[in-house]
Amino acid sequence: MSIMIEQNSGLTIVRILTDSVDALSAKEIEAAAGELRERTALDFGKVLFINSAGISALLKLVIEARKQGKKLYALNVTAHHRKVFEMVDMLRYMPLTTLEELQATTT
Amino acid sequence: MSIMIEQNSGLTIVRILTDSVDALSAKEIEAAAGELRERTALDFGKVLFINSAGISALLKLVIEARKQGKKLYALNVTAHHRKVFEMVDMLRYMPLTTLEELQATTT
Amino acid sequence: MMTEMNDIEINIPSDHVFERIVRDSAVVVARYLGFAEERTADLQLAVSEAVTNAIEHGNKGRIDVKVGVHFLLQHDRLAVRVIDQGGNAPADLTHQPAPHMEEKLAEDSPRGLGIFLIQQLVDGVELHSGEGRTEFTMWFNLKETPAEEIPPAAPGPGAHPPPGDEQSGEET
Amino acid sequence: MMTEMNDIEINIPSDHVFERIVRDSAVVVARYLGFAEERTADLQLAVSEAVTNAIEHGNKGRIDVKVGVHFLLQHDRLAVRVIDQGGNAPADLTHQPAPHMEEKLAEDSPRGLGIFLIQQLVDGVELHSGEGRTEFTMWFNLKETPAEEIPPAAPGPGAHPPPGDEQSGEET
Ligand SMILES: Nc1ncnc2c1ncn2[C@@H]1O[C@H](COP(=O)(O)OP(=O)(O)O)[C@@H](O)[C@H]1O
Ligand SMILES: Nc1ncnc2c1ncn2[C@@H]1O[C@H](COP(=O)(O)OP(=O)(O)O)[C@@H](O)[C@H]1O
Repeated sequence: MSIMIEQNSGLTIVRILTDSVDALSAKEIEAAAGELRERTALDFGKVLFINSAGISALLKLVIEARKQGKKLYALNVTAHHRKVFEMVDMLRYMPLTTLEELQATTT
Repeated sequence: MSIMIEQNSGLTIVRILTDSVDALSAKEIEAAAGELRERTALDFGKVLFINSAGISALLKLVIEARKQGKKLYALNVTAHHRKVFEMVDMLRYMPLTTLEELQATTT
Repeated sequence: MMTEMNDIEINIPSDHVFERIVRDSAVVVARYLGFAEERTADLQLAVSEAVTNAIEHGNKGRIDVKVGVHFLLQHDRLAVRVIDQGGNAPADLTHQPAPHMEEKLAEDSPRGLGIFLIQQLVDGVELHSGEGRTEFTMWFNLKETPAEEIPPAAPGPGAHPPPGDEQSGEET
Repeated sequence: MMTEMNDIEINIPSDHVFERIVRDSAVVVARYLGFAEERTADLQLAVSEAVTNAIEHGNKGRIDVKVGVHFLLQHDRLAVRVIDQGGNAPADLTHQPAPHMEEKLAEDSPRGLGIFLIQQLVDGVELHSGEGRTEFTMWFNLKETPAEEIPPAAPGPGAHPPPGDEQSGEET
Protein backbone atom coordinates (compact mmCIF):
# COMPACT_ATOMS: atom_id res chain seq x y z
CA MET A 1 0.00 0.00 0.00
CA SER A 2 1.49 3.29 -1.10
CA ILE A 3 -0.87 5.78 0.54
CA MET A 4 -2.89 6.16 3.70
CA ILE A 5 -5.79 8.57 3.78
CA GLU A 6 -6.90 10.47 6.86
CA GLN A 7 -10.21 12.26 6.67
CA ASN A 8 -11.00 15.21 8.87
CA SER A 9 -13.89 17.60 8.41
CA GLY A 10 -13.12 19.39 5.16
CA LEU A 11 -9.47 18.30 5.20
CA THR A 12 -8.03 15.14 3.65
CA ILE A 13 -4.46 14.19 4.46
CA VAL A 14 -2.92 11.79 1.96
CA ARG A 15 0.13 10.24 3.60
CA ILE A 16 2.41 8.90 0.89
CA LEU A 17 3.94 5.80 2.44
CA THR A 18 6.14 4.66 -0.45
CA ASP A 19 9.65 6.12 -0.69
CA SER A 20 9.23 6.61 -4.44
CA VAL A 21 6.58 8.55 -6.32
CA ASP A 22 7.24 6.95 -9.67
CA ALA A 23 5.75 4.74 -12.38
CA LEU A 24 5.29 1.89 -9.90
CA SER A 25 3.37 3.86 -7.29
CA ALA A 26 1.56 6.18 -9.73
CA LYS A 27 -1.70 4.19 -9.84
CA GLU A 28 -2.09 4.10 -6.08
CA ILE A 29 -1.38 7.80 -5.79
CA GLU A 30 -3.90 8.65 -8.50
CA ALA A 31 -6.47 6.69 -6.51
CA ALA A 32 -6.49 9.50 -3.94
CA ALA A 33 -8.57 11.43 -6.51
CA GLY A 34 -11.65 9.72 -5.10
CA GLU A 35 -10.97 11.00 -1.60
CA LEU A 36 -10.59 14.74 -2.03
CA ARG A 37 -12.24 16.99 0.55
CA GLU A 38 -12.56 20.77 0.53
CA ARG A 39 -8.83 20.84 1.08
CA THR A 40 -6.43 17.95 0.54
CA ALA A 41 -2.83 17.88 1.71
CA LEU A 42 -0.32 15.41 0.29
CA ASP A 43 2.28 14.48 2.88
CA PHE A 44 5.67 13.82 1.22
CA GLY A 45 7.44 13.24 4.53
CA LYS A 46 8.46 9.67 3.69
CA VAL A 47 9.22 10.33 0.02
CA LEU A 48 12.85 10.06 -1.07
CA PHE A 49 12.36 10.08 -4.83
CA ILE A 50 9.95 11.64 -7.33
CA ASN A 51 10.20 11.42 -11.10
CA SER A 52 8.04 12.65 -13.97
CA ALA A 53 5.89 9.51 -13.96
CA GLY A 54 5.13 10.34 -10.33
CA ILE A 55 4.52 14.00 -11.18
CA SER A 56 2.02 12.87 -13.82
CA ALA A 57 0.11 11.06 -11.09
CA LEU A 58 0.18 14.21 -8.97
CA LEU A 59 -1.05 16.25 -11.94
CA LYS A 60 -4.04 13.95 -12.24
CA LEU A 61 -4.90 14.87 -8.68
CA VAL A 62 -4.52 18.56 -9.59
CA ILE A 63 -6.89 18.08 -12.53
CA GLU A 64 -9.44 16.26 -10.39
CA ALA A 65 -9.23 18.86 -7.62
CA ARG A 66 -9.86 21.61 -10.17
CA LYS A 67 -12.84 19.79 -11.61
CA GLN A 68 -14.31 19.45 -8.15
CA GLY A 69 -13.38 23.02 -7.16
CA LYS A 70 -11.19 21.76 -4.32
CA LYS A 71 -7.78 22.77 -3.03
CA LEU A 72 -4.55 20.74 -3.00
CA TYR A 73 -1.48 21.34 -0.81
CA ALA A 74 1.91 19.71 -0.28
CA LEU A 75 3.47 18.97 3.12
CA ASN A 76 7.03 18.04 4.08
CA VAL A 77 8.67 18.51 0.69
CA THR A 78 12.48 18.21 0.60
CA ALA A 79 14.62 20.95 -0.93
CA HIS A 80 15.36 18.79 -3.96
CA HIS A 81 11.73 17.96 -4.63
CA ARG A 82 10.80 21.59 -4.17
CA LYS A 83 13.32 22.48 -6.86
CA VAL A 84 11.86 19.85 -9.19
CA PHE A 85 8.29 20.98 -8.51
CA GLU A 86 9.35 24.55 -9.26
CA MET A 87 10.93 23.48 -12.56
CA VAL A 88 7.57 22.20 -13.77
CA ASP A 89 5.54 24.93 -12.08
CA MET A 90 3.71 22.46 -9.84
CA LEU A 91 3.65 24.70 -6.78
CA ARG A 92 1.20 26.98 -8.49
CA TYR A 93 -1.34 24.16 -8.32
CA MET A 94 -0.16 22.43 -5.16
CA PRO A 95 1.33 25.07 -2.84
CA LEU A 96 3.63 24.12 0.01
CA THR A 97 2.20 24.48 3.46
CA THR A 98 2.40 22.96 6.93
CA LEU A 99 -0.14 20.98 8.90
CA GLU A 100 -0.17 23.73 11.54
CA GLU A 101 -1.05 26.33 8.95
CA LEU A 102 -3.82 24.17 7.51
CA GLN A 103 -5.27 23.43 10.91
CA ALA A 104 -5.09 27.08 11.96
CA THR A 105 -7.38 27.91 9.08
CA THR A 106 -9.80 25.01 9.41
CA THR A 107 -13.18 26.12 8.26
CA MET B 1 33.31 8.77 9.89
CA SER B 2 32.04 5.27 10.52
CA ILE B 3 32.17 5.08 14.31
CA MET B 4 31.69 7.33 17.31
CA ILE B 5 33.22 6.34 20.62
CA GLU B 6 31.72 7.16 24.00
CA GLN B 7 33.87 6.57 27.04
CA ASN B 8 32.37 5.98 30.45
CA SER B 9 34.24 4.68 33.47
CA GLY B 10 35.17 1.12 32.56
CA LEU B 11 32.67 1.03 29.65
CA THR B 12 33.31 2.00 26.05
CA ILE B 13 30.38 2.30 23.69
CA VAL B 14 31.33 2.10 20.03
CA ARG B 15 28.44 3.48 18.01
CA ILE B 16 28.69 2.19 14.46
CA LEU B 17 27.40 5.04 12.33
CA THR B 18 27.78 3.50 8.89
CA ASP B 19 24.92 1.38 7.56
CA SER B 20 27.37 -1.24 6.29
CA VAL B 21 30.01 -3.16 8.20
CA ASP B 22 31.95 -4.27 5.14
CA ALA B 23 35.28 -3.96 3.34
CA LEU B 24 34.84 -0.20 3.03
CA SER B 25 34.21 0.49 6.69
CA ALA B 26 36.46 -2.29 8.09
CA LYS B 27 39.49 -0.06 8.75
CA GLU B 28 37.54 2.48 10.77
CA ILE B 29 35.87 -0.24 12.80
CA GLU B 30 39.19 -1.92 13.54
CA ALA B 31 40.43 1.42 14.83
CA ALA B 32 38.19 0.99 17.86
CA ALA B 33 40.81 -1.54 19.08
CA GLY B 34 42.72 1.38 20.54
CA GLU B 35 39.77 2.49 22.66
CA LEU B 36 38.78 -0.63 24.58
CA ARG B 37 37.90 -0.24 28.26
CA GLU B 38 37.19 -2.97 30.82
CA ARG B 39 34.01 -3.60 28.86
CA THR B 40 33.27 -2.44 25.33
CA ALA B 41 29.86 -2.55 23.68
CA LEU B 42 29.46 -2.27 19.93
CA ASP B 43 26.17 -0.64 19.03
CA PHE B 44 24.78 -2.05 15.75
CA GLY B 45 21.61 0.01 15.93
CA LYS B 46 22.24 1.82 12.65
CA VAL B 47 23.73 -1.16 10.82
CA LEU B 48 21.71 -2.57 7.92
CA PHE B 49 24.36 -4.82 6.38
CA ILE B 50 27.29 -6.93 7.62
CA ASN B 51 29.43 -9.20 5.47
CA SER B 52 32.49 -11.37 6.16
CA ALA B 53 34.89 -8.50 5.49
CA GLY B 54 33.09 -6.63 8.25
CA ILE B 55 33.09 -9.69 10.50
CA SER B 56 36.86 -9.87 10.02
CA ALA B 57 37.13 -6.35 11.36
CA LEU B 58 34.98 -7.33 14.34
CA LEU B 59 37.17 -10.40 14.91
CA LYS B 60 40.21 -8.13 15.13
CA LEU B 61 38.46 -6.34 17.97
CA VAL B 62 37.78 -9.72 19.61
CA ILE B 63 41.47 -10.62 19.30
CA GLU B 64 42.57 -7.29 20.74
CA ALA B 65 40.08 -7.51 23.61
CA ARG B 66 41.38 -10.98 24.47
CA LYS B 67 44.99 -9.79 24.44
CA GLN B 68 44.07 -6.99 26.81
CA GLY B 69 41.87 -9.22 28.97
CA LYS B 70 38.82 -7.08 28.24
CA LYS B 71 35.22 -7.88 27.42
CA LEU B 72 33.27 -7.20 24.22
CA TYR B 73 29.48 -7.03 23.81
CA ALA B 74 27.02 -6.37 20.99
CA LEU B 75 23.98 -4.08 21.25
CA ASN B 76 20.94 -3.69 18.98
CA VAL B 77 21.65 -6.59 16.63
CA THR B 78 18.91 -7.41 14.09
CA ALA B 79 17.50 -10.92 13.77
CA HIS B 80 19.34 -11.43 10.48
CA HIS B 81 22.70 -10.31 11.84
CA ARG B 82 22.20 -12.44 14.92
CA LYS B 83 21.69 -15.43 12.63
CA VAL B 84 24.87 -14.61 10.70
CA PHE B 85 26.86 -14.08 13.91
CA GLU B 86 25.60 -17.45 15.15
CA MET B 87 26.69 -19.14 11.92
CA VAL B 88 30.28 -18.12 12.55
CA ASP B 89 30.07 -18.54 16.33
CA MET B 90 30.74 -14.84 16.97
CA LEU B 91 28.36 -14.54 19.90
CA ARG B 92 30.65 -16.68 22.00
CA TYR B 93 33.17 -13.85 21.83
CA MET B 94 30.83 -10.90 21.57
CA PRO B 95 27.63 -11.76 23.46
CA LEU B 96 24.43 -9.85 22.88
CA THR B 97 23.32 -7.57 25.66
CA THR B 98 21.46 -4.33 26.30
CA LEU B 99 22.70 -1.01 27.55
CA GLU B 100 20.43 -1.36 30.58
CA GLU B 101 21.98 -4.66 31.48
CA LEU B 102 25.50 -3.27 31.09
CA GLN B 103 24.73 -0.22 33.18
CA ALA B 104 23.03 -2.28 35.89
CA THR B 105 26.28 -4.14 36.40
CA THR B 106 28.67 -1.20 36.17
CA THR B 107 31.65 -1.89 38.34
CA MET C 1 43.18 12.14 -21.39
CA MET C 2 40.19 9.90 -20.94
CA THR C 3 40.16 6.97 -18.63
CA GLU C 4 37.34 4.49 -18.86
CA MET C 5 38.64 1.88 -16.46
CA ASN C 6 35.84 2.70 -14.05
CA ASP C 7 32.96 2.12 -16.40
CA ILE C 8 29.90 0.38 -15.07
CA GLU C 9 27.47 -1.40 -17.34
CA ILE C 10 23.96 -2.53 -16.45
CA ASN C 11 21.39 -4.30 -18.60
CA ILE C 12 17.82 -4.59 -17.34
CA PRO C 13 14.60 -5.98 -18.77
CA SER C 14 12.12 -3.35 -19.93
CA ASP C 15 10.00 -3.23 -16.81
CA HIS C 16 9.69 -0.23 -14.52
CA VAL C 17 10.49 -2.37 -11.51
CA PHE C 18 14.10 -2.70 -12.66
CA GLU C 19 14.59 1.02 -13.27
CA ARG C 20 15.29 1.16 -9.56
CA ILE C 21 18.49 -0.85 -10.04
CA VAL C 22 19.86 1.93 -12.20
CA ARG C 23 18.59 4.66 -9.91
CA ASP C 24 20.27 3.05 -6.88
CA SER C 25 23.48 2.46 -8.84
CA ALA C 26 23.58 6.15 -9.69
CA VAL C 27 23.78 6.89 -5.97
CA VAL C 28 26.79 4.59 -5.57
CA VAL C 29 28.52 6.24 -8.53
CA ALA C 30 27.72 9.71 -7.20
CA ARG C 31 29.15 8.81 -3.80
CA TYR C 32 32.29 7.47 -5.49
CA LEU C 33 32.70 10.75 -7.36
CA GLY C 34 32.05 12.83 -4.24
CA PHE C 35 28.85 14.44 -5.52
CA ALA C 36 26.98 16.54 -2.97
CA GLU C 37 23.51 15.40 -1.92
CA GLU C 38 21.63 17.74 -4.24
CA ARG C 39 23.69 16.81 -7.28
CA THR C 40 23.28 13.13 -6.43
CA ALA C 41 19.52 13.65 -6.47
CA ASP C 42 19.78 15.43 -9.83
CA LEU C 43 21.76 12.52 -11.29
CA GLN C 44 19.30 10.01 -9.91
CA LEU C 45 16.32 11.81 -11.40
CA ALA C 46 17.91 12.36 -14.82
CA VAL C 47 18.93 8.70 -15.04
CA SER C 48 15.48 7.60 -13.95
CA GLU C 49 13.83 9.72 -16.66
CA ALA C 50 16.10 8.43 -19.42
CA VAL C 51 15.64 4.80 -18.37
CA THR C 52 11.88 5.25 -18.10
CA ASN C 53 11.81 6.62 -21.66
CA ALA C 54 13.95 3.73 -22.93
CA ILE C 55 11.58 1.24 -21.31
CA GLU C 56 8.38 2.95 -22.48
CA HIS C 57 9.11 4.63 -25.81
CA GLY C 58 12.19 2.77 -27.07
CA ASN C 59 11.49 -0.81 -26.05
CA LYS C 60 7.73 -0.28 -25.66
CA GLY C 61 7.64 -2.20 -22.42
CA ARG C 62 8.63 -5.53 -24.01
CA ILE C 63 10.18 -7.18 -20.98
CA ASP C 64 12.38 -9.45 -23.10
CA VAL C 65 14.13 -6.43 -24.65
CA LYS C 66 16.94 -4.95 -22.58
CA VAL C 67 17.72 -1.39 -21.63
CA GLY C 68 21.46 -0.86 -21.32
CA VAL C 69 22.97 1.76 -19.05
CA HIS C 70 26.63 2.70 -19.01
CA PHE C 71 28.14 4.93 -16.38
CA LEU C 72 31.34 6.23 -18.01
CA LEU C 73 33.65 7.84 -15.49
CA GLN C 74 35.74 10.14 -17.63
CA HIS C 75 38.48 12.47 -16.49
CA ASP C 76 36.38 15.57 -16.07
CA ARG C 77 32.83 14.33 -16.33
CA LEU C 78 30.47 11.48 -15.71
CA ALA C 79 28.62 10.33 -18.80
CA VAL C 80 25.55 8.16 -18.46
CA ARG C 81 24.47 6.43 -21.66
CA VAL C 82 21.07 4.80 -21.89
CA ILE C 83 20.53 2.43 -24.80
CA ASP C 84 17.29 0.98 -26.09
CA GLN C 85 16.34 -1.12 -29.09
CA GLY C 86 13.85 1.34 -30.55
CA GLY C 87 15.77 3.70 -32.77
CA ASN C 88 12.64 5.83 -33.06
CA ALA C 89 13.50 8.87 -30.97
CA PRO C 90 12.63 12.17 -32.69
CA ALA C 91 15.61 14.25 -33.84
CA ASP C 92 14.43 17.28 -31.89
CA LEU C 93 13.98 15.27 -28.69
CA THR C 94 16.59 17.24 -26.82
CA HIS C 95 14.90 20.57 -27.52
CA GLN C 96 11.90 20.30 -25.25
CA PRO C 97 10.37 23.66 -24.43
CA ALA C 98 9.36 24.50 -20.89
CA PRO C 99 6.04 22.82 -20.22
CA HIS C 100 2.85 24.85 -20.48
CA MET C 101 1.20 23.57 -17.38
CA GLU C 102 -2.21 24.93 -18.27
CA GLU C 103 -2.11 22.91 -21.49
CA LYS C 104 -0.99 19.82 -19.64
CA LEU C 105 -3.82 20.20 -17.17
CA ALA C 106 -6.26 20.17 -20.08
CA GLU C 107 -5.04 16.66 -20.98
CA ASP C 108 -6.40 13.49 -19.43
CA SER C 109 -3.03 11.96 -18.85
CA PRO C 110 -0.48 14.74 -18.55
CA ARG C 111 2.99 13.50 -19.54
CA GLY C 112 5.97 14.89 -21.39
CA LEU C 113 8.02 16.35 -18.56
CA GLY C 114 10.89 13.85 -18.53
CA ILE C 115 13.16 15.27 -21.21
CA PHE C 116 12.51 18.80 -20.03
CA LEU C 117 13.60 17.83 -16.51
CA ILE C 118 16.72 16.10 -17.86
CA GLN C 119 17.64 19.28 -19.71
CA GLN C 120 17.39 21.26 -16.48
CA LEU C 121 19.45 18.79 -14.48
CA VAL C 122 22.40 17.76 -16.64
CA ASP C 123 25.35 19.59 -18.18
CA GLY C 124 24.87 18.07 -21.61
CA VAL C 125 22.87 15.55 -23.60
CA GLU C 126 23.53 13.75 -26.84
CA LEU C 127 21.20 11.61 -28.92
CA HIS C 128 21.87 9.01 -31.57
CA SER C 129 18.81 7.22 -32.83
CA GLY C 130 18.23 5.00 -35.82
CA GLU C 131 18.62 1.49 -37.15
CA GLY C 132 16.81 -0.11 -34.25
CA ARG C 133 18.90 1.50 -31.55
CA THR C 134 18.74 4.70 -29.53
CA GLU C 135 21.65 5.95 -27.46
CA PHE C 136 20.82 8.80 -25.16
CA THR C 137 23.84 10.17 -23.31
CA MET C 138 23.78 12.66 -20.47
CA TRP C 139 26.81 14.09 -18.80
CA PHE C 140 27.65 15.75 -15.55
CA ASN C 141 30.77 17.87 -15.29
CA LEU C 142 32.80 16.88 -12.27
CA LYS C 143 33.82 20.41 -11.47
CA GLU C 144 30.54 22.24 -11.30
CA THR C 145 30.49 24.96 -13.91
CA PRO C 146 27.85 27.67 -14.06
CA ALA C 147 25.60 26.67 -16.96
CA GLU C 148 26.47 29.73 -19.07
CA GLU C 149 30.18 28.87 -19.01
CA ILE C 150 29.83 25.38 -20.48
CA PRO C 151 31.46 25.45 -23.89
CA PRO C 152 29.48 23.89 -26.74
CA ALA C 153 32.24 21.28 -27.08
CA ALA C 154 32.16 18.30 -29.38
CA PRO C 155 31.75 15.02 -27.50
CA GLY C 156 35.07 13.75 -26.20
CA PRO C 157 36.94 10.74 -27.56
CA GLY C 158 35.39 8.64 -24.83
CA ALA C 159 31.89 9.17 -26.15
CA HIS C 160 32.05 6.40 -28.80
CA PRO C 161 29.20 7.33 -31.08
CA PRO C 162 27.97 4.15 -32.72
CA PRO C 163 28.64 3.64 -36.41
CA GLY C 164 25.80 4.74 -38.62
CA ASP C 165 24.11 7.08 -36.18
CA GLU C 166 21.69 9.37 -37.87
CA GLN C 167 21.68 12.35 -35.57
CA SER C 168 24.57 14.38 -34.37
CA GLY C 169 25.33 15.14 -30.75
CA GLU C 170 24.74 18.43 -29.08
CA GLU C 171 24.70 20.00 -25.67
CA THR C 172 21.72 21.57 -24.00
CA MET D 1 10.90 -24.76 -19.11
CA MET D 2 13.37 -22.00 -18.46
CA THR D 3 12.67 -18.39 -19.14
CA GLU D 4 15.51 -15.95 -19.13
CA MET D 5 13.71 -12.89 -20.37
CA ASN D 6 14.11 -11.25 -17.00
CA ASP D 7 17.87 -11.56 -16.77
CA ILE D 8 19.81 -8.65 -15.34
CA GLU D 9 23.46 -8.15 -16.10
CA ILE D 10 25.85 -5.86 -14.26
CA ASN D 11 29.55 -5.26 -14.87
CA ILE D 12 31.54 -3.34 -12.28
CA PRO D 13 35.21 -2.40 -11.91
CA SER D 14 37.10 -4.42 -9.31
CA ASP D 15 36.78 -1.99 -6.43
CA HIS D 16 34.86 -2.68 -3.23
CA VAL D 17 32.98 0.58 -3.60
CA PHE D 18 31.04 -0.83 -6.56
CA GLU D 19 30.10 -4.06 -4.80
CA ARG D 20 27.29 -2.01 -3.33
CA ILE D 21 25.68 -1.65 -6.76
CA VAL D 22 25.24 -5.40 -6.89
CA ARG D 23 24.10 -5.63 -3.29
CA ASP D 24 21.42 -2.98 -3.84
CA SER D 25 20.34 -4.61 -7.11
CA ALA D 26 19.85 -7.87 -5.26
CA VAL D 27 17.24 -6.13 -3.10
CA VAL D 28 15.31 -4.97 -6.18
CA VAL D 29 15.39 -8.48 -7.63
CA ALA D 30 14.30 -9.98 -4.30
CA ARG D 31 11.39 -7.54 -4.07
CA TYR D 32 10.39 -8.42 -7.64
CA LEU D 33 10.38 -12.12 -6.73
CA GLY D 34 8.45 -11.52 -3.51
CA PHE D 35 11.23 -12.68 -1.18
CA ALA D 36 10.56 -12.15 2.51
CA GLU D 37 12.81 -9.76 4.42
CA GLU D 38 15.05 -12.46 5.90
CA ARG D 39 15.57 -14.22 2.57
CA THR D 40 16.30 -10.87 0.93
CA ALA D 41 19.03 -10.30 3.50
CA ASP D 42 20.41 -13.79 2.83
CA LEU D 43 20.55 -13.09 -0.91
CA GLN D 44 22.21 -9.75 -0.33
CA LEU D 45 24.89 -11.25 1.87
CA ALA D 46 25.62 -14.22 -0.41
CA VAL D 47 25.92 -11.92 -3.43
CA SER D 48 28.15 -9.55 -1.50
CA GLU D 49 30.49 -12.39 -0.52
CA ALA D 50 30.77 -13.77 -4.04
CA VAL D 51 31.42 -10.33 -5.55
CA THR D 52 33.98 -9.53 -2.85
CA ASN D 53 35.83 -12.75 -3.69
CA ALA D 54 35.73 -12.00 -7.42
CA ILE D 55 37.17 -8.51 -6.76
CA GLU D 56 39.86 -9.69 -4.34
CA HIS D 57 40.87 -13.21 -5.33
CA GLY D 58 39.81 -13.44 -8.98
CA ASN D 59 40.63 -9.98 -10.32
CA LYS D 60 43.09 -9.17 -7.54
CA GLY D 61 41.72 -5.69 -7.09
CA ARG D 62 42.75 -4.51 -10.56
CA ILE D 63 40.18 -1.77 -11.05
CA ASP D 64 40.40 -2.02 -14.84
CA VAL D 65 39.22 -5.66 -14.77
CA LYS D 66 35.48 -6.16 -14.53
CA VAL D 67 33.40 -8.36 -12.30
CA GLY D 68 30.26 -9.52 -14.08
CA VAL D 69 27.09 -10.39 -12.23
CA HIS D 70 24.05 -11.99 -13.83
CA PHE D 71 20.76 -12.37 -12.06
CA LEU D 72 18.99 -15.15 -13.96
CA LEU D 73 15.31 -15.34 -13.11
CA GLN D 74 14.47 -18.92 -13.99
CA HIS D 75 11.10 -20.59 -13.64
CA ASP D 76 11.64 -22.07 -10.21
CA ARG D 77 14.78 -20.41 -8.97
CA LEU D 78 16.92 -17.32 -9.02
CA ALA D 79 20.47 -17.97 -10.12
CA VAL D 80 23.14 -15.37 -9.48
CA ARG D 81 26.32 -15.85 -11.48
CA VAL D 82 29.45 -13.93 -10.55
CA ILE D 83 32.21 -13.89 -13.13
CA ASP D 84 35.81 -12.80 -12.71
CA GLN D 85 38.89 -12.91 -14.92
CA GLY D 86 41.02 -15.00 -12.58
CA GLY D 87 40.28 -18.63 -13.34
CA ASN D 88 42.29 -19.57 -10.26
CA ALA D 89 39.60 -20.70 -7.84
CA PRO D 90 40.45 -23.97 -6.08
CA ALA D 91 38.37 -27.00 -7.12
CA ASP D 92 37.30 -27.66 -3.54
CA LEU D 93 36.22 -24.06 -2.99
CA THR D 94 32.61 -24.99 -2.42
CA HIS D 95 33.45 -27.43 0.36
CA GLN D 96 34.41 -25.06 3.12
CA PRO D 97 34.20 -26.63 6.57
CA ALA D 98 32.62 -24.75 9.45
CA PRO D 99 35.15 -22.24 10.72
CA HIS D 100 37.21 -23.08 13.80
CA MET D 101 36.91 -19.76 15.50
CA GLU D 102 39.67 -20.44 17.99
CA GLU D 103 42.07 -21.03 15.10
CA LYS D 104 40.89 -17.88 13.36
CA LEU D 105 41.43 -15.88 16.52
CA ALA D 106 45.04 -17.08 16.56
CA GLU D 107 45.57 -15.37 13.18
CA ASP D 108 46.48 -11.72 12.77
CA SER D 109 43.97 -11.10 10.05
CA PRO D 110 41.15 -13.60 10.38
CA ARG D 111 39.45 -14.21 7.03
CA GLY D 112 37.98 -17.16 5.19
CA LEU D 113 34.32 -16.96 6.25
CA GLY D 114 32.80 -15.85 2.96
CA ILE D 115 32.33 -19.15 1.17
CA PHE D 116 31.20 -20.83 4.38
CA LEU D 117 28.50 -18.18 4.81
CA ILE D 118 27.40 -18.56 1.18
CA GLN D 119 27.01 -22.30 1.73
CA GLN D 120 24.73 -21.64 4.69
CA LEU D 121 22.61 -19.09 2.85
CA VAL D 122 21.95 -20.45 -0.64
CA ASP D 123 20.18 -23.53 -2.01
CA GLY D 124 23.02 -24.45 -4.34
CA VAL D 125 26.36 -23.35 -5.70
CA GLU D 126 28.29 -24.24 -8.81
CA LEU D 127 31.85 -23.38 -9.78
CA HIS D 128 33.61 -23.31 -13.12
CA SER D 129 37.15 -22.01 -13.02
CA GLY D 130 39.97 -22.14 -15.51
CA GLU D 131 41.43 -20.45 -18.60
CA GLY D 132 41.39 -16.99 -17.10
CA ARG D 133 37.76 -17.04 -16.03
CA THR D 134 35.85 -18.07 -12.94
CA GLU D 135 32.09 -18.43 -12.89
CA PHE D 136 30.60 -18.86 -9.47
CA THR D 137 26.84 -19.46 -9.53
CA MET D 138 24.54 -19.48 -6.54
CA TRP D 139 20.87 -20.25 -6.65
CA PHE D 140 17.85 -19.64 -4.54
CA ASN D 141 14.80 -21.82 -4.97
CA LEU D 142 11.68 -19.73 -5.34
CA LYS D 143 9.56 -22.11 -3.35
CA GLU D 144 11.47 -22.50 -0.14
CA THR D 145 12.46 -26.12 0.32
CA PRO D 146 13.93 -27.52 3.51
CA ALA D 147 17.64 -27.99 2.81
CA GLU D 148 17.54 -31.79 3.19
CA GLU D 149 14.90 -32.13 0.47
CA ILE D 150 16.88 -30.41 -2.28
CA PRO D 151 17.72 -33.03 -4.89
CA PRO D 152 21.34 -33.09 -6.15
CA ALA D 153 20.09 -32.08 -9.59
CA ALA D 154 22.28 -31.30 -12.55
CA PRO D 155 22.36 -27.61 -13.45
CA GLY D 156 19.40 -26.68 -15.62
CA PRO D 157 19.64 -25.76 -19.30
CA GLY D 158 19.76 -22.10 -18.30
CA ALA D 159 23.05 -22.54 -16.50
CA HIS D 160 25.24 -22.11 -19.61
CA PRO D 161 28.55 -23.54 -18.43
CA PRO D 162 31.30 -21.91 -20.43
CA PRO D 163 33.17 -24.03 -22.93
CA GLY D 164 36.34 -25.55 -21.54
CA ASP D 165 35.48 -25.27 -17.88
CA GLU D 166 37.72 -27.45 -15.77
CA GLN D 167 35.54 -28.17 -12.81
CA SER D 168 32.07 -29.60 -12.74
CA GLY D 169 29.14 -28.11 -10.92
CA GLU D 170 27.72 -29.40 -7.72
CA GLU D 171 25.23 -28.45 -5.07
CA THR D 172 26.06 -27.74 -1.46
N1 LIG E 1 14.18 6.51 -25.90
C1 LIG E 1 13.19 7.04 -26.65
N2 LIG E 1 12.82 6.43 -27.81
C2 LIG E 1 11.82 6.93 -28.56
N3 LIG E 1 11.13 8.05 -28.25
C3 LIG E 1 11.44 8.70 -27.13
C4 LIG E 1 12.49 8.24 -26.26
N4 LIG E 1 12.58 9.09 -25.21
C5 LIG E 1 11.64 10.03 -25.39
N5 LIG E 1 10.94 9.81 -26.56
C6 LIG E 1 9.83 10.63 -27.11
O1 LIG E 1 9.89 11.91 -26.53
C7 LIG E 1 8.66 12.24 -25.87
C8 LIG E 1 8.92 13.10 -24.65
O2 LIG E 1 9.53 12.34 -23.61
P1 LIG E 1 9.38 12.81 -22.11
O3 LIG E 1 9.65 14.27 -22.05
O4 LIG E 1 10.23 11.97 -21.27
O5 LIG E 1 7.85 12.62 -21.75
P2 LIG E 1 6.95 11.31 -21.61
O6 LIG E 1 7.87 10.13 -21.55
O7 LIG E 1 6.20 11.52 -20.36
O8 LIG E 1 6.08 11.29 -22.82
C9 LIG E 1 8.03 10.90 -25.56
O9 LIG E 1 6.64 10.99 -25.45
C10 LIG E 1 8.47 10.06 -26.76
O10 LIG E 1 7.62 10.27 -27.84
N1 LIG F 1 36.63 -15.97 -7.25
C1 LIG F 1 37.70 -16.58 -6.68
N2 LIG F 1 38.84 -16.77 -7.40
C2 LIG F 1 39.91 -17.35 -6.84
N3 LIG F 1 39.95 -17.79 -5.56
C3 LIG F 1 38.86 -17.64 -4.79
C4 LIG F 1 37.69 -17.04 -5.30
N4 LIG F 1 36.76 -17.03 -4.31
C5 LIG F 1 37.37 -17.59 -3.23
N5 LIG F 1 38.62 -17.96 -3.51
C6 LIG F 1 39.58 -18.62 -2.60
O1 LIG F 1 38.85 -19.22 -1.55
C7 LIG F 1 39.30 -18.73 -0.29
C8 LIG F 1 38.16 -18.67 0.70
O2 LIG F 1 37.26 -17.62 0.37
P1 LIG F 1 36.36 -16.98 1.48
O3 LIG F 1 35.74 -18.08 2.26
O4 LIG F 1 35.41 -16.04 0.84
O5 LIG F 1 37.34 -16.21 2.46
P2 LIG F 1 38.26 -14.94 2.23
O6 LIG F 1 37.86 -14.28 0.97
O7 LIG F 1 38.02 -14.11 3.43
O8 LIG F 1 39.66 -15.45 2.17
C9 LIG F 1 39.95 -17.39 -0.58
O9 LIG F 1 40.91 -17.04 0.37
C10 LIG F 1 40.54 -17.63 -1.96
O10 LIG F 1 41.80 -18.26 -1.86
